[in-house]
Amino acid sequence: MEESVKPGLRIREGDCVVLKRDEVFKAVLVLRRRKVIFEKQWFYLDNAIGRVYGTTFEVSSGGNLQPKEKMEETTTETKEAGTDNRNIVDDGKSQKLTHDDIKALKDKGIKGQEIVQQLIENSTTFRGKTEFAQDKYIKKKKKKYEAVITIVKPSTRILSTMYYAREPGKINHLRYDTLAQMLTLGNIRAGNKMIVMETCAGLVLGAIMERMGGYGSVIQMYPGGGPVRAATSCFGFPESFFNTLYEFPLSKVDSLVSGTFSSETLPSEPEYNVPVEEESNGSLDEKQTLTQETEEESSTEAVMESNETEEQETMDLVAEDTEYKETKEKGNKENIREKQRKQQERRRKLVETAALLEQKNADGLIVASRFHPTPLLLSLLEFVAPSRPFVVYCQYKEPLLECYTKLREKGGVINLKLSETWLRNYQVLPDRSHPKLTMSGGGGYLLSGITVTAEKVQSNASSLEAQKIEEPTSKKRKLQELHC
Amino acid sequence: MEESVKPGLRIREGDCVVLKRDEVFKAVLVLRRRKVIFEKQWFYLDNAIGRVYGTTFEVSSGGNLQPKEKMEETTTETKEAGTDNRNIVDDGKSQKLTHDDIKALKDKGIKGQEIVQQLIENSTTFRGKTEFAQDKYIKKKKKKYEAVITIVKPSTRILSTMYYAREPGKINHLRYDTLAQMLTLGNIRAGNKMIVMETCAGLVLGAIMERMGGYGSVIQMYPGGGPVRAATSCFGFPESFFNTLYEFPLSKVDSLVSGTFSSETLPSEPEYNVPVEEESNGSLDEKQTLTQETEEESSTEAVMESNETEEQETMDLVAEDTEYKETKEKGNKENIREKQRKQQERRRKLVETAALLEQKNADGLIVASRFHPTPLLLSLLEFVAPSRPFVVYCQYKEPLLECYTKLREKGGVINLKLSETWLRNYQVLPDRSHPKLTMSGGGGYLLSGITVTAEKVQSNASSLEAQKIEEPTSKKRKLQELHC
Amino acid sequence: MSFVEYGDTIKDGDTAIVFLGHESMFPVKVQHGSKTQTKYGVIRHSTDLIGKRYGSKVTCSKGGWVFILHPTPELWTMNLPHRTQILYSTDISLITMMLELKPGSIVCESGTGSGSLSHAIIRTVAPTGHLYTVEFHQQRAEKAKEEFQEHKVEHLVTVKNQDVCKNGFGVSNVADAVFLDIPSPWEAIGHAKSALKIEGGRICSFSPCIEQVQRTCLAMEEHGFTEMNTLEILLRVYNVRTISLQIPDLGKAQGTAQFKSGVPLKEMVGHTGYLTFATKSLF
Amino acid sequence: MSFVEYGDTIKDGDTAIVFLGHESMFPVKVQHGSKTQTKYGVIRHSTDLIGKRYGSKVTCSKGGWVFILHPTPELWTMNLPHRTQILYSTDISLITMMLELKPGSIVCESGTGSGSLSHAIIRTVAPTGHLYTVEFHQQRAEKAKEEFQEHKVEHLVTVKNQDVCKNGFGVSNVADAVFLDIPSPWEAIGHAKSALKIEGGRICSFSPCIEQVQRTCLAMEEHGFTEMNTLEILLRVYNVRTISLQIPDLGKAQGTAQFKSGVPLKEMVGHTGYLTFATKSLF
Repeated sequence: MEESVKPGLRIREGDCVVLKRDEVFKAVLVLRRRKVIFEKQWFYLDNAIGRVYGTTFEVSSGGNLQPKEKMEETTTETKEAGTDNRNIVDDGKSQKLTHDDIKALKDKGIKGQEIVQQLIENSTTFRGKTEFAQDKYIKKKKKKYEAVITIVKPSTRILSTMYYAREPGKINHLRYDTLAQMLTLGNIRAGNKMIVMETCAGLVLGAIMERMGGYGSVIQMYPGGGPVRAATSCFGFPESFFNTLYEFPLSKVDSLVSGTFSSETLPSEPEYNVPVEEESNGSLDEKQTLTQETEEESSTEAVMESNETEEQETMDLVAEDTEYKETKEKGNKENIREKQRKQQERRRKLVETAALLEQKNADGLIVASRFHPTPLLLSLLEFVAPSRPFVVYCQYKEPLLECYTKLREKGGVINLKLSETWLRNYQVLPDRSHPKLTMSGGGGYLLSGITVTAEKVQSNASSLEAQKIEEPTSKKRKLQELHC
Repeated sequence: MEESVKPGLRIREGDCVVLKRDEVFKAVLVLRRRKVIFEKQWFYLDNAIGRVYGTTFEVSSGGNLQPKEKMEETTTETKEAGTDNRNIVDDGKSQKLTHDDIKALKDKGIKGQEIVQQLIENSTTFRGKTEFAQDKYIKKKKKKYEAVITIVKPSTRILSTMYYAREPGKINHLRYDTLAQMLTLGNIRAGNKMIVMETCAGLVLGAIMERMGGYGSVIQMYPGGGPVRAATSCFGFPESFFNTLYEFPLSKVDSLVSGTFSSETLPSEPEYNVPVEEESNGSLDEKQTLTQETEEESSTEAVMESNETEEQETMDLVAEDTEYKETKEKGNKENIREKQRKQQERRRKLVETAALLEQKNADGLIVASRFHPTPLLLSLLEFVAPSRPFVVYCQYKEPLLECYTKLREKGGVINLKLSETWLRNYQVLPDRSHPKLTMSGGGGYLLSGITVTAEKVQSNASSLEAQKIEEPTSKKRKLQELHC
Repeated sequence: MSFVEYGDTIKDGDTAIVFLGHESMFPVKVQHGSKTQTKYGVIRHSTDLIGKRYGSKVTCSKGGWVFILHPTPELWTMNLPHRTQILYSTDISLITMMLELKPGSIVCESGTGSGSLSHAIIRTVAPTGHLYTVEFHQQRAEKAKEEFQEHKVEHLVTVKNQDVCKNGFGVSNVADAVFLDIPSPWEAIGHAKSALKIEGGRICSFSPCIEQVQRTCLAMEEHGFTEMNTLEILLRVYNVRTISLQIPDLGKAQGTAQFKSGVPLKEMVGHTGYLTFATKSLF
Repeated sequence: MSFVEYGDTIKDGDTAIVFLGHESMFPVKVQHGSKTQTKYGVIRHSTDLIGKRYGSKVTCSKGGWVFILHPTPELWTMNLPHRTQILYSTDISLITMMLELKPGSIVCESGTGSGSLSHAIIRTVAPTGHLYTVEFHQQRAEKAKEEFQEHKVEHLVTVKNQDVCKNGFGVSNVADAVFLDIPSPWEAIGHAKSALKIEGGRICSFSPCIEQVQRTCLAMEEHGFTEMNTLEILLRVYNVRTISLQIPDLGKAQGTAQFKSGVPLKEMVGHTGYLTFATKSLF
C-alpha cells in the first residue's frame, strides 16, 4: 500500500517535520547523522527518510528509528482486579524492581513494552488495584518506558498546538483555537489580499498562507529591521507561495498614510535581528509557571532542534534558500556589489508593496502582536477596502477595550465584537468520561469587526469613481488565478 | 405520615414562602383571600395554610390550590415513534385543535394533563416524530397547560437563585454560586462577629445570618438613611436572630476611624428610603436585555407580590412587626413622644454598635455593594482582627484590580486572590446528557484575603495588651452561647 | 459577488447583507426593480443598491440608514434561514482548523442541514477543492442546492439526497476530511473511513450528547482511527461599557469613579456540541 | 483555637498555619519545646508562637519572617495531608449552600477521605448540628478521627469505618442532608434516603465521570428524589499585574502604555467532578 503514495507524502531530507509522542509535539529539520533529542530520548532521523508521513517509529538501541508496523493493543493481562482500593496501603515498597534493575533492563536493549510487563509482574499491589487503577498504572509506565514517536507533516493545527504548548511566549500566548477563530472571522481564503501584522514568530502568517493556498497576496507589516518568519518556515510551503508574500516596515506606515512616503530612507541593510522580547511582569512570571509545570521538558529548549537560537536562519533555509547559499559562497569584494544589488532589489519590492497598500483595497487585516493594538488598527485599517473583516488579537483584554472605544470614535467600522473562547478537552473512555482535569486558563482576546465606507467617501462620489477606475493590477491577477 | 410533622414545617398565615414551578421561583406572603399571580396563573394561597412545606399543588378552577398527592408519571402513550424526522414537513398546519378549541377546553375546567393528551391526539405529525422529539413536544405543552405549583420554605439556596433569575439588578448580579463562595471564603459560622456591607437587598445579610444561626453578632454597615433588608425578611428568621443584628451608617465610618465619632450628629429621623439605584450604562442595557429574554414574565414584577414597591414595609412586617403596628395605631400627639423615645433608642444602639466596631476584633468582613469597593475595604478592614478572612464582591473586575493594588500598598493583608466562578448546569437524561444550552455569562468577581497584624501593632506591645484587657462583652456572650 | 470571491460593487443577482445595527441584519437578494422593507423605510434595489460599493451607507425612505455588506460565510451563518439547528462560527472555526482544511481539500459532509458549515467549507477549499455534502431530508437537500447556485459556488459542491448511514457519501478514497453532524454518527464511521483517501485524512463528528460521543469514539477506535480527541469550545462575548461606580460616603469624599469594562453578557450559549476529531492513518 | 471557634492567641496544642508567601504555607502542631524548620530558618514554638496573637509576623532564625494564621476549614483544605483526592473550597462552597447546611443541620457523609469536606461541614453545622461520616478504608477513618480530636471538633462528628453501599450510614431518619463521594453512589442512594429525615432533606453526589452521574440520577429517580440538578463549578483565578505594552513605531510616536490587568493563569483546574443535587420530599 505504501508504494502507491505520492512523493509529497513522503519524508524527504531537508523537510521540516513534527515529532509527536502522545500530546507532545516538536518541529525538527530532517538531516542525516544529526542527533535529535525529544522527550528525553535521543535518536537519528536517517531511517525516517523515504517513509510516509504519519509513520510511527520505535527508538531502538543506537538511536535508530524502526517503523512500528501496527499499533499493538495492550496485551497485558489485567484479568485479576480488586473491586476497590480499601486494602491498598501505600508504603512505597510495592515495586520489587529497583531503579538499577530497570536501568539494567534498558541497557540490555529490552523494549519498553517488556519493561512495563516486568514492572507489573513485580508490583505487589497491582492485582489488588481496581481495573481503573490498573489501567492508569499501565498508561503511566508505558509513557515512561515505551519510546514511540510519530512523524507528522506540519500544518496550522500541528504547529499552533505545538507552539502553544512549548513556547507560548513566542506567540504571545495565542491559543490554537483563538487562531482558528481569527482565520474564520477574517474570512481568510484563496484570492484575498491580506494585511498581516504579527509578532507570533510567523505562525499567524503561516496559518494565513496555508488558508490562501498560494492564491492572492499577503502583505506582512513588520517592526524593527525585518519580518520574523521562523514558524512560517516550518510549514514547508512550496517556493511559489512566497512569490505573492510582501513585507512593509511598520515605521513607514505613517508616511504612507500621510503621503510623504519615500523608499530612499530605507535603512541601508536589514539587520534581520529577532526583536528582543519585551517581557512584561506578566510574561516573566508565566515563564516561571511554565517551568514548574513542565518538569519533563525544559521550556528553554527551542522549537527547532537543529537551530537552537538561529530562528532567522531556519527561515532563510526555506524561504530564500538559494540566496542564502550564494551569499555564503561569495567572497568579500563581490559581497559588496551583491549587497548593492540586493539593496536595489529590496527598494524595488518596497515601492511595489507601498503601491499595493496605497490602493487601499485590502480584503482584510489581521493583527496579533505584542504591541498596543490601538495605533496599529487606526493606521492599518486605512488600507482596507470597505465591507471587509478585520481581527485583532491581544493577550490582554484591557488594550482591546481601549481599541474598541477608539475605533467607535473614529467610525468606519461596524459589528465590533470583543470575545474570548473557552476550550475544553475531554477524556472519553468507557465508564470514565469527563473533561480533562486541567485546562488552559485563557487563550487571549479577540476584537473583530467589519469596515464600511467612512462618511467623507460616501459624500464624495468623484473620489469613489476614482477608486474604481484605478482597479489594481494585482487584484486582476488574483481573479484570473481564481478561475483556473 | 403528614401528621407527624413538626409545626415549623407547616405553612402558616403570614409566612414568607416561595412558589416554585420548574426552575422558576417567586417569594410571596401567605395571606388569606389575597390573589397571587405566578407564571401567568392567578390563585389564592388559603388552601396552602396548614400544609407541609414542599407540597405540590394544582390550580383548580376558581384559583383554589389542590394538593397533588403524588407526581404522576407521564402516562402518555409514546409507543409509536418515527426513527428520524426526514419526512416531517413543517407547514404550521400539523395541529388540528385551534386556539379557540383549547380555550374552550380550559373554560370547561379540563385539567392541563388532559389538554396535553388532546393536543397529542390532534397532532398529525406527532407519531412521525422521533421519541426524542415527542418527549420535547410533551414537555413544552405540559409546561404551557399544566398549572402545577410547589410551595417551598425560603433558604439561601432558594432566595439567591430566585433573585438572580428574577431581579439580578437588585442584587448587583451576584450569582448564587458566587454568594456560596463568599460564605465559605468568609468562614461564616455560628459565634462569629461579622461586618457586612451590602446593597443586595439584604440577601447577603440574610445568607450570613442563616449560616450563623443566631449565634454571634452581625454589624450591617449601610449607606443613606437606613439599612435595606427586603430579602432578609424573606428568610423567615425567628425574632431572636435580630437581637444580635446591629447597624451602623457608612457616613460615620471615617469619624469612627479617626476618633471623632459622636452619636449626637445622627440624622434626626431615619428616612428609610430605598436608595435610588444609580444605574450605569451597563445595568440599564442589561435590563433591556433581560426584558427581551423573559418574554414569559415581566421583569418589572416585584419579587414580593404583595408589596410591589414597598420593600421597606415587608422588612418591618417581619423584623419589627410589633413596632410597626403600634406606630400605625397611635394618634398624632402620642406619635411625637413615641418618635422621641425611638430616637433615643436608636442613639443608644448606635453608640453600642460604635463600641462593637471600636474593639477592632471583628471575625471577618463581607462587602457586596454597588459602590466602589476600594474606600470601603480600606476603612472597614480597620475593624477586623488579625488572621481573619475578608471577601469583596463586585459585578465588575476592574474596581477589584484597583482594590487589590491599594490593599497591597497599604499592607496588613495576605493571600489576596481575585477570582470568578463558572457555573454549568447539565441535562442528565438517558442517551441525552449534555450541558444545558444556555449558561450564565458571568456571576461577578471576588477579591478575598486574610488580615494580619500591621507592622505598627506588632512593634507596639502595649497597645496589643490594651486590646486584650478590654475583651469585648459581646464576644464573651458569644462564647457562652457556643458551648450550650 | 460570490461566496468565494469579493466584488467591489453590488450587482443584480447578488446576495447582500442589510446591516441595520448591532447584531441586527438580514440577507437580501438584489434584483432590478425589487424593493426591500426595513424598519427605517424602503430600499429600492435599482437606485439604492445596484452599482453602489459594498460597505456603503444607504439611506432608506424614512430617512434612516443601513449599511450594505458583502456576504461572507460568517455573515451568512448569522442570517441564513434555519431549516435545522445550525453550526455557528465558533465551532466552525475549530472544525476547519482541526480538519486541516485549505484550498484544494476534498471534504465529505453529512448532514447538509441549513448549509451553515457547508458555506464555510466551500470558502476554505476553493478554488481547487470540492465538498460532497449528503442530506437525507429531500426538501433540505434541494434548498441547499438552490442556495449554492445563488451564491455562485455550485461548481465547488455536490449535494446528494441519501442516508449516509446506509449509503455513505457516494465517493471513495477521495476525501482529505469528513465531517459528521447526524444523530447516529457511529453508524457512518465505516462509510467515512472508505470516503477518506488511502493515505489517510481527518474526521470530525459533532454531537450534542455525550452518549453519542461515547458510541462514536468506540466506533472510531474499532475502525482504526487514531489521535482521537474530543473538544468543546464556547464563546464568551464582552460588551464594552463605560461604568460609573459611586464612591461611598464614609464621611469624607464622595463622587463617582468611571472606567471601561468588558462586561460579559448575562446569558451565553452554554453548549452546542462536542467535537470529536480523529486521524485515519495509512497503517 | 478550635476549627469551630476563633481564638486570639496561639496556645499549646493548637494547629496553626505557617504562611510563607503566596500560596505557600503548611500546618504545624504547636507544642511547648517543639521546633519547626522553614526555608527562612527555625521557629521555636515556646518563644516564637505560644502566647503570640494569630496573624502575627514571626521572624525565623535566618532572619526571614512568616505569618502564623488561625486555622479555618479553607486553610486546612489547602494544607491537609492528602490520603485521597480531596474536595476543594470551590466545590465545597456550592455543596454547602445547595445542601442548605447551617447551624443545627444533621449531615451524613461518605467517604470521609482526607476530611477536607468534613471539616467544612462541621464548621457550618456547629454548635448544635452533627456530622456522621462513613469511610470504608480503616486507616483513613482512624486518621480522620485523630484529626477531629486535634482540631477540637470531635463532639460534632461521628466517624464510622464501614461500607456505605452495604451497611449505610448507621443512622436512620435523622439527616437534613447527605453527601456522597464514592465510586458507586447509585448503590448508596437507598441508604441515603433512609438516613434522611422523614419530612425530607437534600442530597448531593459528587462524581468525576459522567457515567457515574447517569447511573446516580437513575437511582435517585427510582427512589423518588425530586428537583434533580447536576452542576459543575470551576474557579478562574486572575493574577493582578501591571503590564507594559510597547506603542509601535509607525514613524511617529513611540513609548509604552501601562495598565493593570487581571491575567488568567496559564493553566487552571479543568474538572473536579459533577455535583448532582436532589430533594427528598415528604410525598
